[in-house]
Amino acid sequence: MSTAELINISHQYGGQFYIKNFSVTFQEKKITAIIGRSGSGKSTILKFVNGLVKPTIGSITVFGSPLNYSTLSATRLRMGYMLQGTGLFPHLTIEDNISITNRITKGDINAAQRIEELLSLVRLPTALLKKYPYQLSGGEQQRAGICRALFLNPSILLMDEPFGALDPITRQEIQLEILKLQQVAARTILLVTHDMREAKKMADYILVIDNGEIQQHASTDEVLKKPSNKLVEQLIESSL
Amino acid sequence: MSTAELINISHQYGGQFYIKNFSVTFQEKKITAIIGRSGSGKSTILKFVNGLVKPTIGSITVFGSPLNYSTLSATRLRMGYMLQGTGLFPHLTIEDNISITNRITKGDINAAQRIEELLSLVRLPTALLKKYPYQLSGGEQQRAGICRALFLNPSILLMDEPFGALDPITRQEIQLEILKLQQVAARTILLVTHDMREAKKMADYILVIDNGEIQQHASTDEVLKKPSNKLVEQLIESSL
Amino acid sequence: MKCLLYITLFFLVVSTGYGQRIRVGAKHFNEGYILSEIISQLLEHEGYTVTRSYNLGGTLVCFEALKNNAIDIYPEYSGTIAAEILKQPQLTFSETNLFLFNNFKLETAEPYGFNNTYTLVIKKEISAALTITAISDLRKNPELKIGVSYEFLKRQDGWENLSKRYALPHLPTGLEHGLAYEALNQNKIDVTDAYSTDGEISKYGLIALKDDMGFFPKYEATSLFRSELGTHARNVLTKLNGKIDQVKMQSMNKAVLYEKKSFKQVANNFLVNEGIIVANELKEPSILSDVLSKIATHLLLTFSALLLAICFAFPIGVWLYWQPLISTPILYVAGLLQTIPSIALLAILIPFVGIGMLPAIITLFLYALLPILRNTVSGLQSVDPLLKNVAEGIGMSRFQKLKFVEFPLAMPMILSGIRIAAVINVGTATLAAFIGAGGLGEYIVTGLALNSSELILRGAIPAALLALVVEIIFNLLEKYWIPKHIRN
Amino acid sequence: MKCLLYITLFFLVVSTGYGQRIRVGAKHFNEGYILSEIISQLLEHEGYTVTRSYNLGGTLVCFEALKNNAIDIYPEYSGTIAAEILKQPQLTFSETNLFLFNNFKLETAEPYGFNNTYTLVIKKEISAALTITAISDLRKNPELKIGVSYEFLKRQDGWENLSKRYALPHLPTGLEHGLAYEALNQNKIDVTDAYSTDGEISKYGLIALKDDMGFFPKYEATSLFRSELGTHARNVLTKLNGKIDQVKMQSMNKAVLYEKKSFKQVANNFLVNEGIIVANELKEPSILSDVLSKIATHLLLTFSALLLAICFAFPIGVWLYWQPLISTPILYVAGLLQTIPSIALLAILIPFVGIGMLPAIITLFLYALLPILRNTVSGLQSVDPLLKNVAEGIGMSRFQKLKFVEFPLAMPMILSGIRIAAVINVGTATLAAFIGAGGLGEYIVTGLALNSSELILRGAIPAALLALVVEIIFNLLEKYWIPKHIRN
Ligand SMILES: Nc1ncnc2c1ncn2[C@@H]1O[C@H](COP(=O)(O)OP(=O)(O)OP(=O)(O)O)[C@@H](O)[C@H]1O
Ligand SMILES: Nc1ncnc2c1ncn2[C@@H]1O[C@H](COP(=O)(O)OP(=O)(O)OP(=O)(O)O)[C@@H](O)[C@H]1O
Ligand SMILES: [Mg+2]
Ligand SMILES: [Mg+2]
Repeated sequence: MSTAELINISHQYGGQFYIKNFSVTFQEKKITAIIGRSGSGKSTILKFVNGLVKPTIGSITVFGSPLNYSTLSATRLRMGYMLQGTGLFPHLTIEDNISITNRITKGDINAAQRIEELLSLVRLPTALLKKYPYQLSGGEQQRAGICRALFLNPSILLMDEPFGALDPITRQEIQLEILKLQQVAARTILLVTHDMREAKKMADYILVIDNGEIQQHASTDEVLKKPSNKLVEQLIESSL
Repeated sequence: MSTAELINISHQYGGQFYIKNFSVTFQEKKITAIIGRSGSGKSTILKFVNGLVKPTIGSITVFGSPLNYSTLSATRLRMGYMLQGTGLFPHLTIEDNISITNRITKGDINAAQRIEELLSLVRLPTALLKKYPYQLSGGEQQRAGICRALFLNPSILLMDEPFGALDPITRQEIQLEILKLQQVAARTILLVTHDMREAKKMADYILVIDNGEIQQHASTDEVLKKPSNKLVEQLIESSL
Repeated sequence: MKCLLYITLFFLVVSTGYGQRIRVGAKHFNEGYILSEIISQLLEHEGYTVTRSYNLGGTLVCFEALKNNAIDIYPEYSGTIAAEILKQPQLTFSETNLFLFNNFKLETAEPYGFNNTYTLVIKKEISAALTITAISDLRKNPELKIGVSYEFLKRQDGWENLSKRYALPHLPTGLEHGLAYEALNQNKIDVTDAYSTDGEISKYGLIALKDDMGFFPKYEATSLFRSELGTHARNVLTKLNGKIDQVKMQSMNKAVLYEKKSFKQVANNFLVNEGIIVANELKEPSILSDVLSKIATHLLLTFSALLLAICFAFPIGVWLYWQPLISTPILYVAGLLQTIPSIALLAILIPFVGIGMLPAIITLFLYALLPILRNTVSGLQSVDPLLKNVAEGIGMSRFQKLKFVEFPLAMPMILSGIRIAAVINVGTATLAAFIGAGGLGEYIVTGLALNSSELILRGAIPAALLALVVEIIFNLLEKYWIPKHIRN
Repeated sequence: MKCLLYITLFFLVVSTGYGQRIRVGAKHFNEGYILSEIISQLLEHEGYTVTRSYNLGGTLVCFEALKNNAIDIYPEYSGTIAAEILKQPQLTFSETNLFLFNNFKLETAEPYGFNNTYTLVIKKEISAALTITAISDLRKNPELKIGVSYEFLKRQDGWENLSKRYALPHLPTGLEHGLAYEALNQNKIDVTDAYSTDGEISKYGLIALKDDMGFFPKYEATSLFRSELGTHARNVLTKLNGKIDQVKMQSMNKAVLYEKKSFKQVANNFLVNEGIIVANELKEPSILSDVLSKIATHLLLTFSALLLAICFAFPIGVWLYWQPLISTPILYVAGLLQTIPSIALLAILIPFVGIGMLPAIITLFLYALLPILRNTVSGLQSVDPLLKNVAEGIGMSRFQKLKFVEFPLAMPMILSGIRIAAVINVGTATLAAFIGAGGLGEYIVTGLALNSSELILRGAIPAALLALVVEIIFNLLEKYWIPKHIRN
């Protein structure tokens, strides 16, 4: 069960309600692209699912049961989360950053092998492993972040603009790699992106929001063919 | 004189040479897009021009004269610089972040008015002014960063993936605004981007680098029509 | 920041200022306080501004302070000068004076008129009934019950030799000195030993027997002062010559001990009754106002030192942050300063800066340096390097980067250092009383000397409260200076 | 971390352990040390394990320590017990013993055989030539030049009364006590005053005149011990009865003062020569090894306290960071602790935990708390909130977040607090000697008492160096623990 569902969520940031009566069910084992204008609430949705932000009103279901805020860390370990901005730990080497979840879970994963797999997936040279984040370029850091989120092979994956700082070639390569992974063992992926072509290529479903309200939530094909309103149309047009 | 020129630069990061014998002259009062794969050295070039990184060998010319490392801050004030990642000061409100250069120069600019101008340019509501960076979404922070770089109306502008976290609509709007500004009073702009369409739309010239080496440096038309090698071709193809 | 420095310096200058100012010291016991207060009020009445450096500890501290020009005058006993200070007990009064003048440029006034030494006391009724007025009169009354303190039994100028000299036939009982007057009062004993100026002699209406064979050494009280003292001031002091006899001193001691009068009040009454000064409204400080004034001194001490330390540690801290290579040795030196025990440090400073607030402030200042310095350096170092880069890239100079970015972001750590220093200072400042710097430590020092836990607490509790207040002030400053999300 | 705690506790337990252990105290001067060392070595020879609590300051501290079961035995003088401790100088030796037993369950052994009081000394040649062996013999030799110390001139058991009692016709000159023996040696004077056990009597080969009229009070040395002491140990102590006469004590004092022998060595020689113990290899510590052992004690004090403080302040700091509402009051309390002057704090603890290392460690511990606590809280609070969010979002529990993210990133600040605490501790630990906790402060305290700047420096310099070493250690730790780019 790798479900994720927001039920009747309302939330306020600093006083006034920002999201009202928001409900959405993400398709299990599918990739859902979340699209919307800057400040529309995309990152906030991922934070709800991850439990980083607790909605003022409403409940959240993940892995088939309501999100229990007192046992969050166990739940989160089954849920890869790549925050917007990379958020690598500055005091840890890239290697330690990537395999940090292994240290948390004291798992029996063969870390060295797993790291190697992930590095080749995101096209990073192993020479970077002993470096610290500040010694990496923006795109390199972002890719290390992707590795960290994937390390435990989570069945729900939250990715907040994961490829934003990558050149188009690398970007395409990684997109394809993720799709390959999805064929081997499908997981529920929420992918926040500003790139419609990325959504088109990767997503099974697209959720378009604006100002904390759902504009359209449907299969990729349907959204692309029948945008429900002007905004959705504009978003698609201006980036396809 | 808003020239920027790197002459015979060689540089090493932690031991081995990363850039060797690198020379480039950026066209004055033109927009040059810098394109290249992740880790190819785009951000490093901007850091050279800004003086944040001093090359191991070689010299840099800006505003018509060699970069003097002992009077950097005066030079930098004439040079807007937007770092990769937003780098807003967490302890200052958005308003103070945007107008920080005004406090540094104790300038006689009408700060309130200038801020308003800039906000409307990047499509940010004035309600954000009293907020702190952590209260903003990723795209909002990025736009505040653009405002900060533009505040003093610099004649050289260094922008490191300035629109990476923006939705396509906002992105297009700001691109157009910048082009408008350029028509009113042209400045020398170095624009690092991964989006070929952005380069095509905005740039007069394109510099393509890979592994710290120049692949092609020519007018946008020429690069698009006659990519000098396979890599340039691939970069263009995969994102146009 | 600079402005604060000036305020501090101003306070320092004012508190050590010159002019028609005379500094009066006092020995650390009731009679010493009373006599010093008499001198002070007399001088004030004549228009002088008097700085009171009471609480100077023992004879030696007073004398050193006088010698080293830290005070101008204090009351002392002839016997003490000869025996304890000059170590030549055989000297006569005039020899003593010559010696003082030649060696230290010090002089004494004429004696006040009383002699503070051992004596034997007897109840008035018995004295009258048997006409006993001198010690030798006891010889003809062997039936009198004599009870003396253990100390008097033991001392060599005590019972054994006294009885030999006067050929007294009595066999005295030993008892606790504290119980002697009660025993006398209840007629359990008839005669006991006492200091000739004890307030109890006056309280119980006793007769001090004349030492008609001159057995007890002489301890005549007088003003001891520096020769630089102007002639006018000397003339003023002569007004006390012979004015305080045994009985008056006894009743003043009694007034302080048993009538809960303050030293100020007692001194004032004496001067007015003697017609030496005209009656004036005496602004009598209540305990509360006294505590408050001590708190003020304590705060002045603590905060001047803290401000100085901040003014010093900030720039040095910044400098160390910019020049990490020098930073290590300098921090080591600041650490070394911290290893000097505070009392030793206070003592070391006396020859250089005398007594009073200045050495205290210097000591506190030195102790406050390390925490502020270290936290300033560490705080500045731990600011996110990305933000430092951004600040530079934007065009900030070193100083602007410091002002707009590094200081604000390091502020929680710097404040933490200042708070540690402030609290350490409030505590260490209680030791400053040992060198006459005043403050709440005076209560504690006096309390330790008099073994009065009430007095100790009168100093310790406000000091503790002060520490609390300091914490609260800093909490508020923190709230004001540091945005909430930065404080966490 | 836990492991360090256990090590500390282990040290504490060992250093306060029980068994066939006897704790010997010593009064704070040469003769006291020698006598205590004789007792200690005697007991050790008989198989006891001896804990030496020397440096216990004056009579009262020793007696309090004995009364409160902090030591088992120390050498004391009969006169001192009666006059100074019991304040009943008229008591006879047996009365004193009864009183001691009834009131404090303390007992004394038989006197060692010498009387430490004032005496007059004369050169051997003169004594022989004029057959002068007692003070009264002086009467017939009025031509002898008598020079006595100022103190003896002044004292009531001094010249004036002595000359009266013995009807001595001489007119003495006063001189510095330190110069008297030299003057005697150069024949400038013939007779001077001395303590009857002065090492100089032995050194200059002088004759101590007999006090044939019993003028001077008796101060006979003996072992004062707790009644719980087992019979076997008492029997052992009787071996000293009457074994140390005036001359032997003089020569032991001389050996320490003029032959640079150590207390240990002198005590051992005595016991072996008297046949009380058989000769054995005495492990004689050189100055260096003595300094080293004091440094070790100092380090033990400082670091046990520091470790305890760390073990305490870390969890509390974390707790305060998690519960900011409680944080304020707790930090206030830690601040209040800091306002208690260190000596007062040490004194306050004696009734509760006795003397020795424990109260010292507790005091140091309390002082170390605030800097560590405050810097821990501030450091944790100032970790970038984004990284805290990331850590949570990844799935770290509170503790894991602490361990993997917050602690490492706050480490520069926490270390800064620990360093401040460590240096403060090295300094404050010098005060610990006042309550017999040992360490480098012993030199300083002894040096202050004997007015020997050499001794003071022997304590102060290693203490300062220790502060340096602590700094260096922490620099290395920092280099090891914190990646360079995080340190800046
Ligand atoms: N401080 C540093 N220490 C060591 N290596 C560094 C440092 N900064 C950059 N590098 C290396 O230099 C190379 C170029 O970095 P740069 O940031 O210029 O790349 P970029 O072209 O901007 O890449 P991106 O598109 O990912 O931002 C990268 O491989 C990076 O690992
Ligand atoms: N901690 C906060 N306090 C107050 N307002 C906040 C906070 N976090 C987010 N917001 C506001 O909530 C809105 C939604 O933020 P969110 O980060 O979800 O946007 P987004 O869709 O991810 O935008 P972007 O594409 O720019 O990242 C924004 O307008 C932002 O200003
Ligand atoms: Mg976002
Ligand atoms: Mg870059």
